[in-house]
Amino acid sequence: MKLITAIIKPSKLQDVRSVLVEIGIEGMTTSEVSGFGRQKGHTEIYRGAEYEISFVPKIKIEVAVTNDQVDSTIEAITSSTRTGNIGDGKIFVLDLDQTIRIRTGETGNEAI
Amino acid sequence: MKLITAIIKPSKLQDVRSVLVEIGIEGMTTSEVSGFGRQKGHTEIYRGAEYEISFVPKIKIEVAVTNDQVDSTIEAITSSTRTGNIGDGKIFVLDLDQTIRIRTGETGNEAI
Amino acid sequence: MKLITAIIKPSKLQDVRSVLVEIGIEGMTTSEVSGFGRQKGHTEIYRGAEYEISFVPKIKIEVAVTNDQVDSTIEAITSSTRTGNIGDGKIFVLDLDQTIRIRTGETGNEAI
Amino acid sequence: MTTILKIFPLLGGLATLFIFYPALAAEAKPKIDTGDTAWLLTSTAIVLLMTIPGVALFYAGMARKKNVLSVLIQSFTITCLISIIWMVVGYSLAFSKSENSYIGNFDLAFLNHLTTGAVNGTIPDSLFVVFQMTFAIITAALITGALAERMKFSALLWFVGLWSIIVYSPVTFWVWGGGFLSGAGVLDFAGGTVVHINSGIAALVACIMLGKRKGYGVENLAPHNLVLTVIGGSLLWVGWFGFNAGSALGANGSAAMAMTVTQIAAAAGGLAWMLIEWSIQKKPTALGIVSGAVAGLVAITPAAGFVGPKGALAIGILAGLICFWGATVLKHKLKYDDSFDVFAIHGLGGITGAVLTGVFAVEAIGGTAGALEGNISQISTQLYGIAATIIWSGIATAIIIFAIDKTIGIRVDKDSEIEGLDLNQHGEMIHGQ
Amino acid sequence: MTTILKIFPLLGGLATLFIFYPALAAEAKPKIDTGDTAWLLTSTAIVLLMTIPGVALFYAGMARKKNVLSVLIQSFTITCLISIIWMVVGYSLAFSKSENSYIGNFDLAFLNHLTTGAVNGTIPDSLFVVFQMTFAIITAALITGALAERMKFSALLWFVGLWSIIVYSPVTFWVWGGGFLSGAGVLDFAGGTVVHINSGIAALVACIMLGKRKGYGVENLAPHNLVLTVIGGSLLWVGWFGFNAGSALGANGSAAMAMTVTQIAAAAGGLAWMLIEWSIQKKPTALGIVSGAVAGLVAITPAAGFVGPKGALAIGILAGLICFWGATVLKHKLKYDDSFDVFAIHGLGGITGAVLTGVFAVEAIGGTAGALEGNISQISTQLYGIAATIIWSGIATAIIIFAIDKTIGIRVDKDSEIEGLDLNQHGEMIHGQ
Amino acid sequence: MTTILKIFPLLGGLATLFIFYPALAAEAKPKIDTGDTAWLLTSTAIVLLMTIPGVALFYAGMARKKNVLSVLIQSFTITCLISIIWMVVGYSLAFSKSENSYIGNFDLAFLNHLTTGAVNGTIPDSLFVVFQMTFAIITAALITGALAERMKFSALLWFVGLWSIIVYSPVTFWVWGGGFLSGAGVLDFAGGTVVHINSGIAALVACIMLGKRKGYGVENLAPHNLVLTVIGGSLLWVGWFGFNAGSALGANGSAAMAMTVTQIAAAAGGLAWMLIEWSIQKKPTALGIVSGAVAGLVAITPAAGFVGPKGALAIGILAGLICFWGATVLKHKLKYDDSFDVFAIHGLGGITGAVLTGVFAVEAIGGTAGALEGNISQISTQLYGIAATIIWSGIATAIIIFAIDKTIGIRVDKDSEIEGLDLNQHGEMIHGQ
Ligand SMILES: Nc1ncnc2c1ncn2[C@@H]1O[C@H](COP(=O)(O)OP(=O)(O)O)[C@@H](O)[C@H]1O
Ligand SMILES: Nc1ncnc2c1ncn2[C@@H]1O[C@H](COP(=O)(O)OP(=O)(O)O)[C@@H](O)[C@H]1O
Ligand SMILES: Nc1ncnc2c1ncn2[C@@H]1O[C@H](COP(=O)(O)OP(=O)(O)O)[C@@H](O)[C@H]1O
Repeated sequence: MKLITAIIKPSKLQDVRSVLVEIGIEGMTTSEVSGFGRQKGHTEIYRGAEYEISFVPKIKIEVAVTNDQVDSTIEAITSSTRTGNIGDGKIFVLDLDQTIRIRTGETGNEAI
Repeated sequence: MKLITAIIKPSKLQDVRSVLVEIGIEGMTTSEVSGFGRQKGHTEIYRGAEYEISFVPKIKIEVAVTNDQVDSTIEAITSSTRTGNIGDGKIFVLDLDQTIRIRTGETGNEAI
Repeated sequence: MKLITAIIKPSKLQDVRSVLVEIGIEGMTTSEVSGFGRQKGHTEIYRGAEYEISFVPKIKIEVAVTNDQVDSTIEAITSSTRTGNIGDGKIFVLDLDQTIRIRTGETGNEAI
Repeated sequence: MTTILKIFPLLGGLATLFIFYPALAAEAKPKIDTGDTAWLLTSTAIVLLMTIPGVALFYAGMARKKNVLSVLIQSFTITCLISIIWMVVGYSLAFSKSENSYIGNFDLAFLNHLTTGAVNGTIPDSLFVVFQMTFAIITAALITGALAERMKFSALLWFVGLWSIIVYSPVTFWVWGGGFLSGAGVLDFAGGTVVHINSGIAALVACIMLGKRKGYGVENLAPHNLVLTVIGGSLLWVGWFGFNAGSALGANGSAAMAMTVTQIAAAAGGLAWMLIEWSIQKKPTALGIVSGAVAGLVAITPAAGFVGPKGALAIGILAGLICFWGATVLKHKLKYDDSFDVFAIHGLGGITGAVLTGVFAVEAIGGTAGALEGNISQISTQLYGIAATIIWSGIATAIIIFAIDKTIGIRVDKDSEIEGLDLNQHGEMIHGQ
Repeated sequence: MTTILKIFPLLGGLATLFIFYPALAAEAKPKIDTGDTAWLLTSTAIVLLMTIPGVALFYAGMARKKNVLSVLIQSFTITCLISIIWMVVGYSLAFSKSENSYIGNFDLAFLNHLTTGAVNGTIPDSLFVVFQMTFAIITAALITGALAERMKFSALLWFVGLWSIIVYSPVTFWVWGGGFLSGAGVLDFAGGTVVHINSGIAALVACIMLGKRKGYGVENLAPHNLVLTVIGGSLLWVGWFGFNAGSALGANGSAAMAMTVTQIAAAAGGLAWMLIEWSIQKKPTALGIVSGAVAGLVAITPAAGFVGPKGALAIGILAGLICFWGATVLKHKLKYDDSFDVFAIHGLGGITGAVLTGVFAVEAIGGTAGALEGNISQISTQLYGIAATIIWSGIATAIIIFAIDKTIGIRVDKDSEIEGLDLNQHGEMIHGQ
Repeated sequence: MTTILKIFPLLGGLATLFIFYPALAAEAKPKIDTGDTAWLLTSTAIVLLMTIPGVALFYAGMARKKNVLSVLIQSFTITCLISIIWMVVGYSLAFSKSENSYIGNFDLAFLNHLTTGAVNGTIPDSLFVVFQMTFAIITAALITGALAERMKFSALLWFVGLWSIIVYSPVTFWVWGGGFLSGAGVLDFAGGTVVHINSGIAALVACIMLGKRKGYGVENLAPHNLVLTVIGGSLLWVGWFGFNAGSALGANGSAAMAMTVTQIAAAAGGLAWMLIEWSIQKKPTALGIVSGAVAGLVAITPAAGFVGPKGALAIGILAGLICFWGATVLKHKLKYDDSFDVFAIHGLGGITGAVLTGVFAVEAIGGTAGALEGNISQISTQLYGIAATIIWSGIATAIIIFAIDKTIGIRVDKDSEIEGLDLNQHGEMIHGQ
């Protein structure tokens, strides 16, 4: 099992979700994060004081998948979020030791 | 060392914390996330326009533990959050390479 | 590749970012989290009712790095956030299976 | 002038028949005073401001985020509902001339009697109706603070609607409509009894019957955004000038003195609460000082036209201390869950004010002497008014709540309470996106 | 005076002689009534409150978080801009005595005629100017609700500035300045036609030309914080007392009756919308009841000085139902994106009110009988006024928007829209830190 | 009365004799005018609205989230505190007839002189007291904007309390109480000198002595929620009608003209700030236009009863530009940390207005000619008033702050500042749950 984490643009969330559901992913967890990368932040000026906001709002998606879903998941995320512009985001894949579904106590691939 | 991540219902946070403290866990990190799974979201209607809110508010708990705490931690989380209803949440276990306590520079099990 | 996660005090974020940029880190992702540890929370009293707020606001920084950047990154984070007081935070290092830059499709060290 | 008359036809040919408000029938040609009318028009506007958005925000800030819209919509809907009830039957029951001294009749139902020319004292009769309407509204809205975060919306509407007819209108009749309490000489300038004791007791009885919020005393039910509470409290204060000084029914020395003492009592109440909180709980809170100011405003309400600046100072300080005790000690001792302390502030504050009116009344100001000027019996008269209101409001509230519970149920189920009333009862949420 | 003329060339070129408001020239010593003046001073203040922060918040709460400041700043900037335009030329075009019956002249430009002593009816002339100024402001601000979340700020300012001169001032002249609609006997007490139909039609035309928001009907465009909308709606309600009762231009029986019926219609509109929404969509929403109350207020605006309580009840209920239908059915059928339903509420509500004024007008109240009292023809007179306003506002709005689009462009580009107008147009954001 | 004297010793020891406001002693039977009274009652209410929640929100929106409640509670507590101080001693020091021309005496302490019947001009005497009370309140509250996010709450209360007695009351006496500045012919209709220059200078001196906020110029101190600032700024604008037009002390032509020029100057200030910001910093911000409008309001304050619409236009524009320069250039050059630019807006804006009153005053409007009408010396008279105020306010503020620092300390410690004043000083927080 792998835990796939993607950092994407907020406006792409609905698209990613649809594509993931299409390829059979049944669960995911998202959160609001701030990203720092090649995409620059912005400057705000209030009464002459400049504030450099170096972080850009991003959405983090975490999906636990079975090993055979890894490639299709990465493909699905990439295809639905790529615009070719800086700031499209990144995907990180981590090895997942164990998964437990709290409700049933199921573990492993069953629990995903 | 393992990093245990649990996605739970917001109303269960206090319970989980108490149980974890009881079994000797001394630190954890939580964040507000939105979950998508078997538990359905809801629909809001504003002046006739329907908005499908597919994500449900959840709390993510991250706990770094030593290897011998893994089972008791999972057991503690499961027992304090299981209601038997859809949406109870999931636990993910990742292998933890290294832990450092910033204040002292301690590493490994000492740092947890 | 490793995924380095640090839980730090919110007031240290700008410092950490500067130091990381100095040592050549080009990307990172941050989020607002609540921490529970040796640092105590606080109590609020509203019209005589006491509320124990056990969680302290923290910032979580996630940085994906190549293997040879791990030590310098940890050193950079530690040096810029250590005050010697309780609550300075923790660093967790996870093994990173794969990284993909969505925009270009690059993978591995290239993508970091 | 002819030109402008053509442009605004309404100004021309005013209906020739004046229908005088019966009470005034004996007077020779009552005439509208434009200054008095201007002040009452203004007062009506700012008393409405007290409820929407005043009370709505004052309470909403103390709720948890998942219930904030449910709290707001309660005050707003009550404003709509009570307006119509007041028009249909409430005003008539409260202010028509009936044979008995307990409740009015239906003669003025639907405001059938209103004409543009009708005069009440020195103001248009319709203005008196709508000014009083804003009092009926806020009284009902105040109660909701005790029931927040767990009551069914439909049950709440039935409750306040029935309560307004069965409790508010009669009590108003007793005190201001010529009923037995005004006959007994009870002093209540702007509604200490009619509005505050009345709603405070209803709140207490209803919240006990409703039961505690899930997690009360265990989970974190801390106010989610006191910014709203401070805005609401501020608008309450400003609007209270209309409430108290407007109750002089004219722009005169009595109104001005009422405004002055209102300001002093509010300030004294806020400081008193802050200082005692600071010394006992170690920090002065925003919620505390705002609560204290409202306590001072409640307590000066019955006294406004009867006491002077120093009396107001005393009333404000005592109200701040007593209501602080009510919210921080009494409530926890008696273990009821009055979400936002309606009883502690309006109930206790109203009783404090009603009694102290009997103590500090100055003959030179309001025509009646209080105990300090030797008229000790005024205190028992005041107690009589308080007792009558408590009894009627308490019993009738219990019966109404009981009846609603047996029919449609008063409380949302446990899961809905956890989910939050915004989403569960109204299908809406505050979004952060 | 020469110095200032050089500094501000725009001030130059106008006759320096004082022109007394002609209508009053003939009168024998008009005198200020302090009560009437007090009420109009107050009314002016609370009508301004309707726009800032009323309309600003009412709309801002419905926007997404990334656009909330852009919505607020639009109403605020319009307040500034229209004040100056009104002073320079708007008032003169709307209220000067011209030879034709379609538009005023430049005689009163820059308010050159104002003196401290000049009187208009029973109030100071300058007070009439500034009272009317607040009407010009809110009318322009209302339109922005249809254009929110996608219009360029610069284009918006050009649009409302030109629209106020080309559309608002003439229509005001037609109805209140002695123009052809007042000659025809069209009843519009406080601006159902001038303010609401006028802005509602402009909103409809402009939002269609502007196009839908990106993601409309697909993405989640849900209101981000209805707390703001409830505050805004509440302040609109309170301020509306100044709007309607202030339009009596005095503190008299007409003002009082106008306030009474305003309260009833607002309440009825709120309840009607809530109940139909509850039955059709299963939940009563905060947005719904507030929208309904505003619909009721819009509809009673032309009728306020002409109908009685029962007429107000009927008008409020019908407005609530019709505007509900406009916002939830009609808009989706016709597939235009009127961000916050300006047309549904102000356009349809205004038309509803204008027609029903012709139905429910009571001779004893406002001097003119409506259809129910046998004067069926008043309905066609009302329709005449509605039609004239719709045609002029619709055509002129289309031309202005077209011209601006061809020159500086009316819409932000796609990326800016995604980024949000707060950051993109104003370099600011709401921060959570 | 003896009882209460025992309970509140502070109330004792003052002569009970009624002192009628001496200025009126000569008049034959002064009589209340209900219209004037109605307007002043209203004005008092809306000037209070300026502080709570006006100033409170205007500032709170510019703070960081961790300090928002601390900012709100400051204005609210000051409202309470100054009300009591004004009642006890402030009013007497400012308005009693003393032998000297620098400060009043204690004759009117505790408002012992007030009766329901006492008249001041054409309004009740108590109304004048409470109207002026709201001025004392807002002046003190304005200062807090410079000291936000780092001053100890206890120190702040001591500071404003002492400042109000030592600085505000005397300066008020000088200008409005018959002191040496009114004798010299200084024009200050509604408080350009008394309120704005006075508080602006105090703010500057105090914030320099307090030192910069931790992280100033380095960390992100951006305003966390300008929605609050826009609401606050809007309420300031609306309330300012009471401030300026209320200062006519009646509902007359002067009040109406004051309202008209207030509206024009606010609008012009807002547009001027917006346009210069737009051209220099490329984006028009919400904070900018609101700040400009407040700058225009400040500057028209002394001029309101003396200038006409065109003078107001000029004053508004100049104030917008000068205050913009103060907040965006001067402050950064001089490197002081005036958190929310109290000096730039109230200090500079007040000075601008005071000088320009001497330029644009029109004899036909306020009875005094300005430089444009040939009376050049009025400018030096104005400068005299400005200088006196700056000197006294500056020196006395420095002494008070110094004394407090040496005793209880004026500033929270570094960790508390990082933690935030909401939690640290008041034990409360805004929660998102
Ligand atoms: N090394 C990294 N570690 C963690 N997050 C990263 C890293 N590099 C980039 N990110 C995340 O990915 C987002 C997009 O990266 P960015 O460099 O802006 O665009 P791109 O990947 O298209 O070059 C960043 O905002 C940040 O949240
Ligand atoms: N494959 C997954 N990857 C990441 N998070 C998941 C995954 N499946 C479920 N979750 C998280 O767990 C939560 C609960 O899952 P859900 O399917 O609703 O309930 P249950 O586990 O009881 O069947 C979801 O809201 C989501 O946040
Ligand atoms: N075992 C753990 N698992 C996850 N997060 C932890 C753990 N221990 C500590 N943390 C995080 O680190 C933060 C700092 O820890 P704390 O014990 O307060 O300070 P210190 O590390 O200086 O002793 C906590 O607030 C929490 O967010």
